[in-house]
Amino acid sequence: MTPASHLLQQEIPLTWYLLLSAALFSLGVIGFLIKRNLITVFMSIELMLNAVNLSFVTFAHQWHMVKGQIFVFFVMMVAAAEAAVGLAIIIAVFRARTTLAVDRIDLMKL
Amino acid sequence: MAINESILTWILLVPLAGAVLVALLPDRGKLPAWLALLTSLVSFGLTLHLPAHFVLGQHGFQYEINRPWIENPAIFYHVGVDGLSLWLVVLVGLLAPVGVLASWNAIKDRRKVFYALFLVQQTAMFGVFISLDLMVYYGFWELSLVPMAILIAMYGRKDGPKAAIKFFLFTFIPSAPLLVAILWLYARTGTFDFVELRLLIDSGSMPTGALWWVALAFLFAFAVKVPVFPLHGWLADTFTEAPVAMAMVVAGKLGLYSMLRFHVGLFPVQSRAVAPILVALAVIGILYGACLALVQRDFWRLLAFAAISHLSLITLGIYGLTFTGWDGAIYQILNHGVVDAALFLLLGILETRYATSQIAAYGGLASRVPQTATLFVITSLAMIGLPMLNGFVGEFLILSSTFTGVSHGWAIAATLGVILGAAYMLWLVQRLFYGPESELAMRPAADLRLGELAVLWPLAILMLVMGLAPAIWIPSIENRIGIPALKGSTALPASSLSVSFQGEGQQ
Amino acid sequence: MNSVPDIYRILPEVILTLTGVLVMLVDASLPPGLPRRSLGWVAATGTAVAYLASIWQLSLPVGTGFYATVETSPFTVFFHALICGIVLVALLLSLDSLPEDSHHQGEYYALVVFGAVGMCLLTAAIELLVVFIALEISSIATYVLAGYRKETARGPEAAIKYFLLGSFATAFLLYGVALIFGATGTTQIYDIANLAPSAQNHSLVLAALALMLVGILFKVSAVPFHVWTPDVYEGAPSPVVALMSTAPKAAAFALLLRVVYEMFPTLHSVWAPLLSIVAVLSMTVGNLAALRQQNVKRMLAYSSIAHAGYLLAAFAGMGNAGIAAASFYVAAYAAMNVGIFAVVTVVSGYDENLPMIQDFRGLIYRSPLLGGLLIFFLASLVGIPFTGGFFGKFYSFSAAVGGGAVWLAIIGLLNSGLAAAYYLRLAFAAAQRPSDETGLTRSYEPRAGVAVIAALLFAVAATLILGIVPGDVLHAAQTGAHTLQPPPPTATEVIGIATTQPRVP
Amino acid sequence: MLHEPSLSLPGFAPALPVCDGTMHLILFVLFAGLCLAGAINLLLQSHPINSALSLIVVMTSLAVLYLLLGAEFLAAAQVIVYAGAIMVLFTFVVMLLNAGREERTLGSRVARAVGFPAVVTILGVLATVILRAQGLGSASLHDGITSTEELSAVLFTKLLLPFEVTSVLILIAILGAVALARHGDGERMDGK
Amino acid sequence: MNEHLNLWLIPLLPFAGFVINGLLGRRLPKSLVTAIALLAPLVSFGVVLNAVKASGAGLVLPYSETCPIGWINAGALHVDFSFVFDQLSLVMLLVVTGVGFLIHIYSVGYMSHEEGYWRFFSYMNLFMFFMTVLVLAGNALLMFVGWEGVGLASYLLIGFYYKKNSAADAGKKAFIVNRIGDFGFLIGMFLLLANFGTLSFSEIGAKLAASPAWTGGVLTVIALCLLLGATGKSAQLPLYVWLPDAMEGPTPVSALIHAATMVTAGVYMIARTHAIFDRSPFALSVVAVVGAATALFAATIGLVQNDIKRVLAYSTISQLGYMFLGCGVTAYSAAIFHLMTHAFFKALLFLAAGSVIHGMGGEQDLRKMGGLRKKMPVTFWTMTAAVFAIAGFPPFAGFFSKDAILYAAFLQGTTGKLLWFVGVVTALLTAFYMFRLWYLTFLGESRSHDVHPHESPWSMLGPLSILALLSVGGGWIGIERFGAFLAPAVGRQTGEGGSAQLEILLILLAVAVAALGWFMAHRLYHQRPEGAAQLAAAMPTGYKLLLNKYFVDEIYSYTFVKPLLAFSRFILGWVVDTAVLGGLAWLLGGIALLGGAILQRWQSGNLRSYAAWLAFGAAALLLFVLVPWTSVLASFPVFHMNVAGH
Repeated sequence: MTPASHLLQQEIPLTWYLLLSAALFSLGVIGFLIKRNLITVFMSIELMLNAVNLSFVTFAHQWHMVKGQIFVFFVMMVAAAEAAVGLAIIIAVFRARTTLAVDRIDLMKL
Repeated sequence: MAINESILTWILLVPLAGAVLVALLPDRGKLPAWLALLTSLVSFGLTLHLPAHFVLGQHGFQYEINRPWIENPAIFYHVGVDGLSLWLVVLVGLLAPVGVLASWNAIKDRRKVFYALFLVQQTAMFGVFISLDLMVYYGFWELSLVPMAILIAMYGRKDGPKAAIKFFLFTFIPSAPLLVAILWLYARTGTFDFVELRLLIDSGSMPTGALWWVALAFLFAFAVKVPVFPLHGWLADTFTEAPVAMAMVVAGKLGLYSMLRFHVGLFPVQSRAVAPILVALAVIGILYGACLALVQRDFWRLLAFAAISHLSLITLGIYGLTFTGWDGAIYQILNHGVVDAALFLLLGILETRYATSQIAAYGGLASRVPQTATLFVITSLAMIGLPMLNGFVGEFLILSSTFTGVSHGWAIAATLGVILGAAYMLWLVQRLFYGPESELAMRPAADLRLGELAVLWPLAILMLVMGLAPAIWIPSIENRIGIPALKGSTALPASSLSVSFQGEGQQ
Repeated sequence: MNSVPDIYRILPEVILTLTGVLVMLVDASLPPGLPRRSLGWVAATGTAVAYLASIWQLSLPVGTGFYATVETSPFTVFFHALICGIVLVALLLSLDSLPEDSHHQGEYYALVVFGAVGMCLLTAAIELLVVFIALEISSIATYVLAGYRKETARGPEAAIKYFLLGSFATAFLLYGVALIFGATGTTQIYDIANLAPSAQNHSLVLAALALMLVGILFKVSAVPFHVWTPDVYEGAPSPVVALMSTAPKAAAFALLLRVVYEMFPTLHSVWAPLLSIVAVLSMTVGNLAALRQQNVKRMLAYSSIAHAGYLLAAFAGMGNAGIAAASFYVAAYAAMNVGIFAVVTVVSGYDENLPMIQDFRGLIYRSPLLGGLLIFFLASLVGIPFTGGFFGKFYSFSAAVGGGAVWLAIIGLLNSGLAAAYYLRLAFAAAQRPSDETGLTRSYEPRAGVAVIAALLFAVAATLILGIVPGDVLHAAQTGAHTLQPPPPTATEVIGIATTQPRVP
Repeated sequence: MLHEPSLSLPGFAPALPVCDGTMHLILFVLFAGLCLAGAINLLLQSHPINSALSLIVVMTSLAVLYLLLGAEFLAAAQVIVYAGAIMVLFTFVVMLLNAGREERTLGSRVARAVGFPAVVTILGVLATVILRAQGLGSASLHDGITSTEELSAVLFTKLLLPFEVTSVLILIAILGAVALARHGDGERMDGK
Repeated sequence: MNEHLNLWLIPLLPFAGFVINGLLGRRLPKSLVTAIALLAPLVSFGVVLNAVKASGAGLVLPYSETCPIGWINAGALHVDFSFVFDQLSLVMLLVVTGVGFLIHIYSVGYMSHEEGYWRFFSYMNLFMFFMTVLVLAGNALLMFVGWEGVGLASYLLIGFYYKKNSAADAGKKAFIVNRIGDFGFLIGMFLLLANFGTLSFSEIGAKLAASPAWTGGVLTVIALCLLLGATGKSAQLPLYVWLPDAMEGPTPVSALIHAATMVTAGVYMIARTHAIFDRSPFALSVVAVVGAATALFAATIGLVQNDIKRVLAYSTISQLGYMFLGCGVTAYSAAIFHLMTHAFFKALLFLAAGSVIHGMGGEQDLRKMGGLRKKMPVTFWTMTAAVFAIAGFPPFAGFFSKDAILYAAFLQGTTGKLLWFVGVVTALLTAFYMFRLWYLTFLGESRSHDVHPHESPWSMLGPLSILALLSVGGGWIGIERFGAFLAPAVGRQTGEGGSAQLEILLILLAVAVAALGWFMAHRLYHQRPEGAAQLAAAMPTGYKLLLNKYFVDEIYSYTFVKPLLAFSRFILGWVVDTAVLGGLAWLLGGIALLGGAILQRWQSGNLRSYAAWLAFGAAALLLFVLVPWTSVLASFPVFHMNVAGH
């Protein structure tokens, strides 16, 4: 089925959602690579998790399985927990180094 | 007869128990040394049980124990001795008290560590010689590196750790292919047992192409350990740095024994094919070591290159693949063990008293330390193969069998190298003991002490006895497994062990 | 039907959780200012009980619980016991090395114990959702522990690096889970195993495998996912490194075994060469990079990367042999690595400056026991016979050779020769006579309490037992390996997450 | 069992009153675009606050997409948990640390030389895989919506264990956050 | 009926003496040391005499004794401790133990003031032990024991004054040069083993006898190898260089080892293995040529040496050359005959020289002696007997034996006549330098004033006298009877074209030549003492060449020793060992370290780089898993590997 026929049938192929998810995921990865602030880097990770969530929801829709959605629910919880810990770590870093610049956190190398 | 069944286990356990005991008891004064001496004497006594009850002419391994150790993979605690290993075990036993006494005054601190590791080393060496399960064997083989390396690092003369690392890497890395080869054999046959593997390989059921690689891996590990030219890079530094008691056991024995047992003995076809190369390398090694020994300035280094020369001679005996050559090679391993031990002891004593190993610093010591000089001369003569002393018998057997059974040319070249041996040893004797008294000789230094005499004279007498009465040793040496047991054989059978052989040198 | 109460299936986890809660409660109820060292004993006791409980689980019939989300089998018991053991040793180690009056000891012990819950659960989980949560629990605990010396410059840096990269890798793992869910419609491992081979979108399965491997290989610090390891080990407190270099890794390897052998057994031809390549890369990179390292903790970090490589070599093995070898290696690696970090901890202390190799010079003269133990554990890491490290390597490469990957075994063993170079550098520094001018200015007076001695004893005993009489442990690993296979598909569980069928080993 | 084919139950009205096909397309394009735009903006903005706001846009848009896919509960949770709680936390920390514009640091050449090709590859491979995938089906607004009730029925039976275990996760997160973020008595050690 | 001769006592008694004196001598009183040291060879001598008596009483020779326990019994090699007593060993034993005993007695006086008295005697006994083993040995290997052993004793005794660098050097040189000869001996033994399968002389002889057509070929090679050994031990060209230096040892040592016994071992060995030499005309001619050349060569050097012992040393080499010449012309009995007489007079010469040195307080330079006749009359007269003997004047012992050799040579065709001529020239030179020595030492005026020569004690003069008697009468037995006696052991040479007239002619010629030599010496060193110097000045090159012994030591040093050392040090030591092998190890290590350094750079510390690597890994994994490599690689025929595919 071509996208055009979907258009006519007024249905969105799940492929689109998945592609969006992949794109968002990749943007998240790029974000990790280019952002210079620890907090925004962390945000990029959140973006990646969201992208994955979209995939889960899409697949849940495809398989008509609740489990995919529940998975997303758990991911949200985990994300929340991670956020708490991650931000605490960032605060600790800031206290110790008074900077949030990713590139300055390179005391340990080689 | 019960003791016959467990004697090998006792031989393994006694030094180990001694090591544990030494490690547990406090490091007070000479207590560890006394304990180690006691332990080593007991274990020496135990090893003497072996030749005493060895049954000549009995086929197969004796004092054999074969018990499962690990179920899967099937590793057995399989130990036993035959003529090949019998005297080597005794030699290790003999060198144990010698080593302890060699360290008596040389080791001044951390005696506990030293003697504990020394005894562990003993265990490992015993283990190597009596193991008949390849895994157990490999275990002991590797284990033997550790105390050696640590002690070189701890008691190194100038740059111990560096030499220790060199030693360790040189001998450890080649055992990697060895282990892979053993594993391959196991994957193929499901057994690590030497006897079974020999029969399996012999039956020709193994893929020959892969066996080549396996045999080569075995050989490589052993050749480095011996060391065979050009793999000797570690030896000189090790000799220079290692404490005397360790250096005297480091070279030769393990590698040469393993060559005979596990390369020639396990892969007759493959070893026969590489034998010409080994013979060539051995002869090169003989000459190379002798030439380099001539120009060394440090007596440890001189000894190292001399050792290369002598060990290469034994290698020649092994890869000549003649029965007589093997007799000679095994006998020469024993000789080399005894002679080298005495030489190390003497040079160690000199170094302890005069605090240098530079030959040039010495000279004219003979009148100051006449006993040392006398024993040194005797030992040197044994080393250069003076008839009536032990070195000669082995040398003659090896060279004559090479001449008659292998190649005139190589034998002549090897003989030339042996002749050169006189040059460097006598020159060393001269530079150390003769000539005008050097500044060093003026220093007050005691001649040999009672303890040292008590070791060296028996060794010297042993050299004489071994030179005069090899008949004590050789009949049992010929009672060996893994290589054809027919007298007068020229070479290994092509594929089977039960082929009969042409007489050697009978034309 | 399964007659075992579900709670028995997660008994160790429950005990550990209760222990954690107890630690928190006691911590809260103790008046401030009172020494909190006793909390460590509480945690250790709880862990010991959990250990016993996991051993006790052997008596349970093999089977699943909680609607087929967790299972109990010799495999899980093996790893439970291993993890509990490691945690116990790490706790004992911390008891004597944690500064008495600071550092939120309560939180520390609770975190360790809760982290253990995650690790244990990770090995027991047969439902990817549980896997994910368990992984997060263990990860978050280690993230925090890695940065526990938050007042130093390096502690938070270690934590943030570990945290961000860990989350990054977890996102990949999660994406993989999403894809496998997309391909099969389930996240239950047995169901996946049954459905994946016939999945309509096979490439989805493959992509899922790759992405999941990213997350798992990150946890086991295999090349090229190893980059975090040296930095994090350097910054984290030594007792924590002792824990985090072993326990989460053990759990991650259990997960890897489960994923490749149980979830994707049919993709053996894909992941086996992949893991072989990763193995070679890991051991080579780890060993080479460690060669020039002066910082002991970084060196050991690289060494742990190399060991991940040796371990991965076992995955080239066929079926049970590979699983058993890998399991055994995990145990051996854990024993010796905990041991060596225990020694490093005692030598350099919790508040260490960076422990450099020269700081170890003459250790055997300062403290024969510590020096000897250091050398012993290093010997085990080198793979000297009659130590656990030897048999670990032996089984691992044996499995590889059995699987036909002779080249892998050769490279691996040559690598272990290479590795000897840097291990020996440390060992011989310890064995070297200390010269006066090097002056042990940075030396730290080792506090050798009962706990730390017990910890060292445990590690030594384990390493020796694994080296001399590995039979029992190996037997356990083999029994575990037998149970790590997906059950045959039955009509009722083709689609769905729940199965209450007892599994036949 | 969870695999009932349709989760739409009689009596539940379609989620959106305007169940026009075109509407679906418009909504998808709009919010997918918003998502992407937000994500890109997140990358482009140099101030953390702006990035955080962009992320909130992404999350909210995703919530709408969840709705389009019939995940009603998730859409709500997305807004509440993610956009509401988590991002507030982010913003809070940004404020707390007074994080300004990103510093113009040297950056990482490796990230550019290795990272970007890698990302392109990842995206390419994933896209290929997705595009090649068969039988993924499609979504329309006629599809039912998963009820929260049903969701919770599964959550509290079949997935009870993960749910319970999550409590440990939360606990550990709290513990960790407390241990790390608290200016505490721990600093006494540093005096020496 | 063979009685038991207890031959084993002959070597073992001296050995016991060696052990006792060697171990305990330092603590024993001097008299006891002396007693032990003398008793051992004396009793040995007695045992020999007993054996001689037994053989006279009808003992069947060869008689052999074999130790019931074999020595080396390994694989195909069987060697026993077997002693053989036949005519040849009888003669040798008499010489060795007899002369040896005399020299022992002499040494008691000569060495009485030496510090290492006990050491000296223990070494001497050791020498006796090895020498008798050498003589008695029934197989080549056992002979080799004695062979090497006497070398050892020689080494020890030469280096007796070990504090002198020159002495220590000389000892080492002797041993090493001998070793080169031993190399030949060893190879010879290998060849014997390879071709005969045994080392026993009797078995070899039997096998040769069984195949009479077997000549040349490998036998030549064996013979030449043995000859190499013999040239080493008997100081023949080209291995003679050690013997002159060996004079660093105490004089009795020079007398016993480096004149009477050990150096003749080569001759003895050739005689012992004559069965092989007999089958190889080429080898025999080589022996003869070597002998003749050495005789002449050494004699020329002897002409100009100023050290009394060095003159004697070169004379020894020269005389040994005669013996080789004798062997080379298959006149074994003549060679052995000369060996015996030479033992008498050369021992006497050395002992007398020792007496002179003793009397002169250690002075050895001929130029500083002179006029000793009156001060040391006994020494003078005994020495005179010896000089006449060596010069070949009848009826002294040397006359008979030397002429027997020359006569035998003359009968060997053209080559033989050439060799004979060389022998005669050598005889001239011998007479000249011996009388030169005689004149310079005893006649004329004393040329040094600060020493006060005195006659030696009777412990020294006694042996001198006995040896003088032997030097005079030792040859009276005559070559005919001697040859007949030895014939069972060494065969009987057959000269063609010999006649009594020819023999007498040759004898007269030889005596005339000797007289000429005496006359020249008389002219140059007695009548016109400045004549020698003038002669030397007239031929500076030749004189210098001779004085410096043809620069042979230097040539050896520059052609063999130094190149070998340089090769070892630079090529092997630096290039091969350090540069190539060491470099290889270093290179491998360097590569590893470099790899480490590069991989460390991976660890840049930058979080974003790390993430990039993670992303890279993810991408790589995805590619690996999803690209069907087998089909991709199949398009490249190179890669037919079993890469993961699906």
